[in-house]
Amino acid sequence: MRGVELSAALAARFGDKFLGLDPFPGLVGRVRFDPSVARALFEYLRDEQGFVHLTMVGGIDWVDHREVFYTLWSDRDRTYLQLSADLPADHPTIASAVPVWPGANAHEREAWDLVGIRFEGHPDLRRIFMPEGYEFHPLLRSFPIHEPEELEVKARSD
Amino acid sequence: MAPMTLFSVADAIAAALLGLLGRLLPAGAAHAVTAPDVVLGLATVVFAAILLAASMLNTILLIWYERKLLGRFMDRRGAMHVGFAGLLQNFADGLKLFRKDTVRPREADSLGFWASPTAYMITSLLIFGVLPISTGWNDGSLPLTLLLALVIFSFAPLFIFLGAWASNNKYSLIGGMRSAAQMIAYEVPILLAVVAVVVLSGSFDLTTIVNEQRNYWFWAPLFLALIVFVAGMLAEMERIPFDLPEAEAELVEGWNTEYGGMLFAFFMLADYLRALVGSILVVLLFLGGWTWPSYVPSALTSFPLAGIVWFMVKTYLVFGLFVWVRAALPRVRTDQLLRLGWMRMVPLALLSIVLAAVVVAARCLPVLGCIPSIGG
Amino acid sequence: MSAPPQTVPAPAPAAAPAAAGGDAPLPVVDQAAVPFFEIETLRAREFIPAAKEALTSLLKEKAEGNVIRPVFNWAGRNSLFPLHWGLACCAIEFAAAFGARWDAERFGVVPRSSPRQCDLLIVNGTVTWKVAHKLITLYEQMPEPKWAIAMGNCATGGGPFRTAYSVVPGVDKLIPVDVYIAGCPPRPENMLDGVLRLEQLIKERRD
Amino acid sequence: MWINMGPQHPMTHGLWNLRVRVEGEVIRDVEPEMGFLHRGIEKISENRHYNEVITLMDRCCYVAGMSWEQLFIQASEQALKVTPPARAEYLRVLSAELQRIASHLMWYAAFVQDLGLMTPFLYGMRDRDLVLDLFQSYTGARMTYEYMRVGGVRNDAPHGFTDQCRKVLDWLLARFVEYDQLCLGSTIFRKRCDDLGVLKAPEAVAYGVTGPMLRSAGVRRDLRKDRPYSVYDQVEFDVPVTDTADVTGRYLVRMEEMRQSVRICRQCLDWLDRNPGPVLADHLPRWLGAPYAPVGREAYLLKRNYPTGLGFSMVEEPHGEAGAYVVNDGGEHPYRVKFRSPVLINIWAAKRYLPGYRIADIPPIMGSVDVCVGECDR
Repeated sequence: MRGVELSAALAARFGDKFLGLDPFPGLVGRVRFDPSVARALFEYLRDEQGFVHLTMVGGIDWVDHREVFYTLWSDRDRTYLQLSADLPADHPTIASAVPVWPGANAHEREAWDLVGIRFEGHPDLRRIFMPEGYEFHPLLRSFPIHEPEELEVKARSD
Repeated sequence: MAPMTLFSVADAIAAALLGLLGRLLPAGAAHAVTAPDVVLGLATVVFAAILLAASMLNTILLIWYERKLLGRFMDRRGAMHVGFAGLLQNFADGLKLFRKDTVRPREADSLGFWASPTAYMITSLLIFGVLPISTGWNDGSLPLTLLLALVIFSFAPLFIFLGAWASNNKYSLIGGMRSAAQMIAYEVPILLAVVAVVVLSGSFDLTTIVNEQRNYWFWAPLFLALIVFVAGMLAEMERIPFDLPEAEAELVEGWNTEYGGMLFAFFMLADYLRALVGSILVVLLFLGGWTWPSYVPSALTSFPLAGIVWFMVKTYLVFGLFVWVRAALPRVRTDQLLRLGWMRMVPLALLSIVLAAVVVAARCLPVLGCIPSIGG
Repeated sequence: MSAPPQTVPAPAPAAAPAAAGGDAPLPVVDQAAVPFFEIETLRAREFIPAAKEALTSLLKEKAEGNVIRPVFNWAGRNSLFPLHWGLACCAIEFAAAFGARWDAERFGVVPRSSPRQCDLLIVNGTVTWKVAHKLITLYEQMPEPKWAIAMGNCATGGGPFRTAYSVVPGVDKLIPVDVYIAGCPPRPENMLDGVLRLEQLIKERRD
Repeated sequence: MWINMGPQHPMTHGLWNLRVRVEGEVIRDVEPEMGFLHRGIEKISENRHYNEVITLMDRCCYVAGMSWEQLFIQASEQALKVTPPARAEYLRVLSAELQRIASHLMWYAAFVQDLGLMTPFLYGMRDRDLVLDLFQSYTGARMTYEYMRVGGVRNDAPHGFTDQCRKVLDWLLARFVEYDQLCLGSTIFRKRCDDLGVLKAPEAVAYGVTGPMLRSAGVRRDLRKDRPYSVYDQVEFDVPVTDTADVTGRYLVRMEEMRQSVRICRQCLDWLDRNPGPVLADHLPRWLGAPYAPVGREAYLLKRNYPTGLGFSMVEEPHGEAGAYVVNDGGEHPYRVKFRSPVLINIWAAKRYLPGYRIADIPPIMGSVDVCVGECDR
């Protein structure tokens, strides 16, 4: 019910930058949007739809492209909404949500650290978990996982 | 008969030792060895050795006592397996710390780093020279023992701050600053509370103060002063409601963060020496020292060394109170501590001086003389 | 030197010019040939080193082996202060071992927060590469003699996280470890058993 | 002056570093530094079977293992389209609530230790051990249970468990009174904790703070009520709220939550006594319980009939709201697992609630946040 309303409102507001609202059990739905309207969409959802709380931000590496997803909570409706945007793999950049939800700071640093998604306008986009100067984004599919002995054997044979 | 004092015991031991030595030597040498000056010198050394041994032994026993008591408060058992009931645990700790490497951080100031624990230890030990433990412990030839004890007691913040500064560690520095501020703030109420005792007893000599308590102990008329004194002593000893300088939660180990090995053992021992001094002072000033209430049957008071035994029982009970407080109370904050010291403790202490004066005046007026006068 | 000197020997004639120059060499005394009881015949400058040597040899042979070493060994093994440092899951069981039910203080094990006052580093959890150099620093800040216990599978060999990119597979790659405790996490009594085994190790040490 | 509090510091209760800029003793700025316990759980999960990830969940948050198992299992069941039987749901809720009590007792022990209270620390640990004994009686482990499975739980509670559990709960209720006497009854405690670490409701919501920290600011938000998962809609309980937004408020909220958890546990125990039944779903995808993925033609066949989907689950964990997002692309391993850690966000808001207080206030404030670095760094 809520999903239909929201879908109509988003379509009216953002036109073809709003790519659709998929059903998702237990949630309002899963909004797919074009990353170019990210900032405007965040502000609209917070101010006019009551999604005051950013629950999580994460990234998925689908090899050919990367997906960034947000989960929002509305105190008014007592429900969650998921946002999802596809970013090109060679230039995964999207506007930061920190000006809208200050709590996004740590989430976005984590997404940058692990999946390598760059958030523009983030006040302090550094690595959060891995040490400074680490070269890789470990949650990419191209980052292999090894038994430590394999690595040792490999190092010895090199 | 002159009362037997600790120094006269030491004197006798020294004379006996030298006499023994004199018998082994040729006559001329024996005469030189048993000269009064030499005997006096050796007696001083023996006196110091006895004091040192007694105070250290008591301190180590005190630490054991605290650990067992704390364990019981916390529903556990404390040290158990080293020696009988863990009695040797603290000896093991001490020996281990003695053997351990003592590391001085590269950037630390050498002189301050080494000197401060040593000086802290020495000044803490020095106090025991003037504390009477029983009748005739010292013979009253030193009239200002109370003042002397408190003066030496208040040297500590200097050395703590020196050590903290020399450690070149931020936690140490903050701990040292807290320690200095806290000790200076609580010197004043302690001294004022002591003034109340002095007003009531009319003497700065600890032996006289205890003797004045033969008929009634001072805690009853000077209850306010007792509270101020105990709170102040807790702050001076840096025990738990006021242990901000070594607050484990925020400053890792406080001002002794960088100290390890023997220097740390010095700090630890000196802390407990000061705790012992604090308990002893409470007993001496307010709880009648080695005297006992009149209703105690004489069988309990007439055995040899009864004074010392009673005194130690009281001291350990007072220290048990400190341990209880440690087990039950959280730590206060610096500003709260200082505000408590200056705004609450000082007025209370002043009030207790007034009370003491009223009691003295009442004693002078036979009409109001509900409190039995001293000495008939 | 053919015979033990009964008196101070006169300077050799060859040394006379040097003595005139104010740099007289000391007469050479073959100390091995001097009986101990003739010590007063030596000059005072030689008395002190001779006495020192005699005393130290006495102490080394008799007292150190039979008294000093066992006593300090007893003290060292009975008061192991571990570093108060929680890494991961095992830290919770580490804390539980100091709780009322297990009460590690019975054995004299008291955690201290400053590494300067510790003898024992209990690595209670997963060590990541990010924290590795801090762990080494802490270990080096502890004064000798010191020991280390790898508590739990993570510290022993990486545990369930050994395939992860950020985890050190075994803390013995960073610091020398004396006792390994298995378990994920080890129970508190397991940890205490590890500490007691370390005590046994110290007792059997010969150095 | 910048001070590093951590990674080895008694205040941190784990591996993290709080950089503090102080003037005198007053805090001007803070900078949390995380990642010292980053174990790559999300990456390892991508290379494991669903049931094998549960092992990691226990270690992910080592003081609230059951809650995190429930979190991942719910998301996985949604992704894999599996429904557990009712008895399993009740056992899960019972486990999660017992875990909440154990976790809050652990918090209590750590928090009072930060304040310098030595005795209640040991009392908290002692009573926590009783709850862990209960866990041990039906899972076999004290902390790392590996109890829940996709489609139910591993085994039923043993005979006589419910009676023993009721006894422990009665004992705990009596102990909570003593805890309150030791803390709230102490003037020093009130003086130190009142108006400390204040984080008002609008800021708390903006920063994404959840759990007891948010409820102490007067926001009545509890996922167990607002968005009832599992069988929380069938049990009665209240959501404790205070509006002081300070350390005392968080203390009060957590103590009351423990009492409410006891209430929930009792209802679950009554239900379990009345309704015997299976604890694992009948129709499970065949390889879910298998230690190795099937190979060859069988794998291909299974894969063909295997559902793909997304799973999303939020759980009111003892520390706050934990979330899991599981992407199932039809393989035997999850394609991507993403967790939301409440503690990371609660710590991150320290920039708002720490400055202005003193160094001595850091331990009680951070203690009232209830830090568990395992789930924070994952």
